[in-house]
Amino acid sequence: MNWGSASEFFAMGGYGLYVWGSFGVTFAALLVEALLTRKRLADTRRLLRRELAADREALTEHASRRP
Amino acid sequence: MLQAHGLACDRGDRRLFSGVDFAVPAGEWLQVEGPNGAGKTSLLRIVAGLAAAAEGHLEWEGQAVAEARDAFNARLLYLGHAPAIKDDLSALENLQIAAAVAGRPLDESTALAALRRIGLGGREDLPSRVLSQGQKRRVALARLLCSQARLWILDEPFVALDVAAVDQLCTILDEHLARGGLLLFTSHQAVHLAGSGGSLRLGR
Amino acid sequence: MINWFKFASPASFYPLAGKLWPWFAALATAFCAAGLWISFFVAPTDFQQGEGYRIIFIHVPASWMSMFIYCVMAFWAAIGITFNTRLSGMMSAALAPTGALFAFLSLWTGALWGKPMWGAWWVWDARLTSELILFFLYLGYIALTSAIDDPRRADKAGAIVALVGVVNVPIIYFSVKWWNTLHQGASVSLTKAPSMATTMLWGMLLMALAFWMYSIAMSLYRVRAIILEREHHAGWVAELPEMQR
Amino acid sequence: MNAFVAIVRRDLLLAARRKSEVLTALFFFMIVVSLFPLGIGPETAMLRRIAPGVLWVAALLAAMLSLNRLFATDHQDGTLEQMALSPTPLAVLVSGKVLAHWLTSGLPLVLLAPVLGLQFDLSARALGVLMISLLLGTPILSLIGAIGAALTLGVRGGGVLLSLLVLPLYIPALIFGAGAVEADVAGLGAGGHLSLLGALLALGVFFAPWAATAALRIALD
Repeated sequence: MNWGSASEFFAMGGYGLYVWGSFGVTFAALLVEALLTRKRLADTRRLLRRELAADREALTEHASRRP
Repeated sequence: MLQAHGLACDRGDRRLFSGVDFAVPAGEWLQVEGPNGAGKTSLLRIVAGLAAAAEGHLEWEGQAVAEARDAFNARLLYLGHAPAIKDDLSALENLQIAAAVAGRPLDESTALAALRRIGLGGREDLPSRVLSQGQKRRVALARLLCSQARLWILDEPFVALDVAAVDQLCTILDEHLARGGLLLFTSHQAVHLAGSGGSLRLGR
Repeated sequence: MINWFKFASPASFYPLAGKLWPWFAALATAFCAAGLWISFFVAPTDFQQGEGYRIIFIHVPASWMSMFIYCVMAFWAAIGITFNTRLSGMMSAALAPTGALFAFLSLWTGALWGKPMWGAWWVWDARLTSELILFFLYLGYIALTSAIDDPRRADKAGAIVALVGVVNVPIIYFSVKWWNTLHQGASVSLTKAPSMATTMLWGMLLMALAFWMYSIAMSLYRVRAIILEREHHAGWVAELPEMQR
Repeated sequence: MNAFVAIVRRDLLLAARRKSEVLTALFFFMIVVSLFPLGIGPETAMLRRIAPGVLWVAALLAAMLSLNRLFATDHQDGTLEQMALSPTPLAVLVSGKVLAHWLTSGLPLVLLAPVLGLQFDLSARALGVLMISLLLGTPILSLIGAIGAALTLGVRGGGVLLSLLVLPLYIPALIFGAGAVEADVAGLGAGGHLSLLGALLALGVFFAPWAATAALRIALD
């Protein structure tokens, strides 16, 4: 074990800013990318669902107008 | 003999046409008809090999075109919407360079004779910039006169031409057909050509 | 023989990717946990660079991934050009943002490593400079493909960019290295710096595996979005279970 | 071969009728190079040090200016279609266009560079090396540029995109080209740099027309 205490761990021997800046930004960026992509897929799905619902409505209306 | 089997074309995610079959025997013409946006130009570009068909294939003299593209190109003359005329070059230079690119260099006297016949006598050396729209089309049509190609593919060849020029073009096309040439073209107006031919309707 | 072309159709790849990505995401998390454990608790303090050297546990894997992803993009590009499959273009498009992100992270962590070690945020070191150019190549790919409206055309143009780029990457790397030695630049290199202990190698390897799995999961996930965006008129999309409501 | 000659002749003829375009790029080159001493100061030792880099970067930017129009006008007026339908392979005709582009935009830079090098107090020997490096390097710029020009044909914001795509790929040519002059000034001998530049050129001649042709076919489809 390298660290005596939590504060020692966070200080990183004086390099805390650089080490945590690297690790923090890296994982934050990966997380943001994942979230953005999830939003992209969700948005696309919602758009398609709406499109399909509109299509179905138009279809049923068309069918009901026929005698 | 040019044959098409089950050609289909996509534009974006929309299918323009599908299952297009036709055959053009030697000495005959085929007019492609249809409303705007039916894919007439796309069909001609597919046949010329400028665009890829989504489905189907073409045969020239019984051989698949895709397998002998260069040999097919040597027998093909295509005139599209854009006349392929450089504004800074004269009619004569335009004609000679176009012929050289098409693999059949022209000597000056032949080129001059063609330009004179198409009605551009005396304007051969003017920069094409000063020519009218119809005159530029005529420079492009002069390529037909010098062409040895068997298959002509013409996209709206009658556009921007006056009555005299339309008659003249019809004569040129008739001569080509009489020599056993093939012609594939689009036109919005009814065209009276000698010899036999047919029409292909795109769009519902 | 397995019919690979069956999976090459977007309609069958969409559900397959949906089934696969959680597994890769789980693997990424597991490797990441192990890699972080090694990089912070097992790997000893470096006697020259102190704790600051721990940045290489993400810097080096991020650089590896950015180069590797570009090669994979070029691979899909070559497949797309030879077999004219639709899916390969979509895979390239799905990989590009992740690759660009790793290139950026490599530059970012490189700068944060360089400041305490070299005393400057940026040094014209051969590796960092090549990485910067690789980042530009990614940006060029993304800019070109997003400027073309027709996705099929965008895929094909992107494929050419990726292939031209992959031919150039070694040339660029070599030329930058040559340039660097001519100018007697910083001779300390990040990876060569300390005599590499096996534990450190393990840490880097595990983090690289984590990033690798993450990239696979991410590209599978993103390709699902791309497939839906492009195939929205196809009949199979309307029959997907998530579309019924 | 006839078609190749016809394309080269046509593009040279067009450039001769539109002299202003060629001259603009040359003026641009001269002005950019002359701006550096004004921005940095007239110390000859400093100028001699930065001269190879400045001249090369300026040449690179000047060669980019005309890339936009390399295929764009042919695309607009339909000439490109006719080239694609020629029995001569399109890659050969594209090579012809690249050659003409180099003759009108690269070669003038090569000839002008020594004059501008005098502003930076380069020795006659260094000027010679500069000319050779530009002679080998500017065709690479035209070749790689042709790929970029073909890819951005008919694309929104093509001009800026073109530089974004092409400039990173120019880096090896820049490094070896400017490096050759620097190495010579430093007394290290420019042979290594120049032969690497030659190797790049050979690679480009072999590879670039093919890639540009593939990109043009996409633009036509």
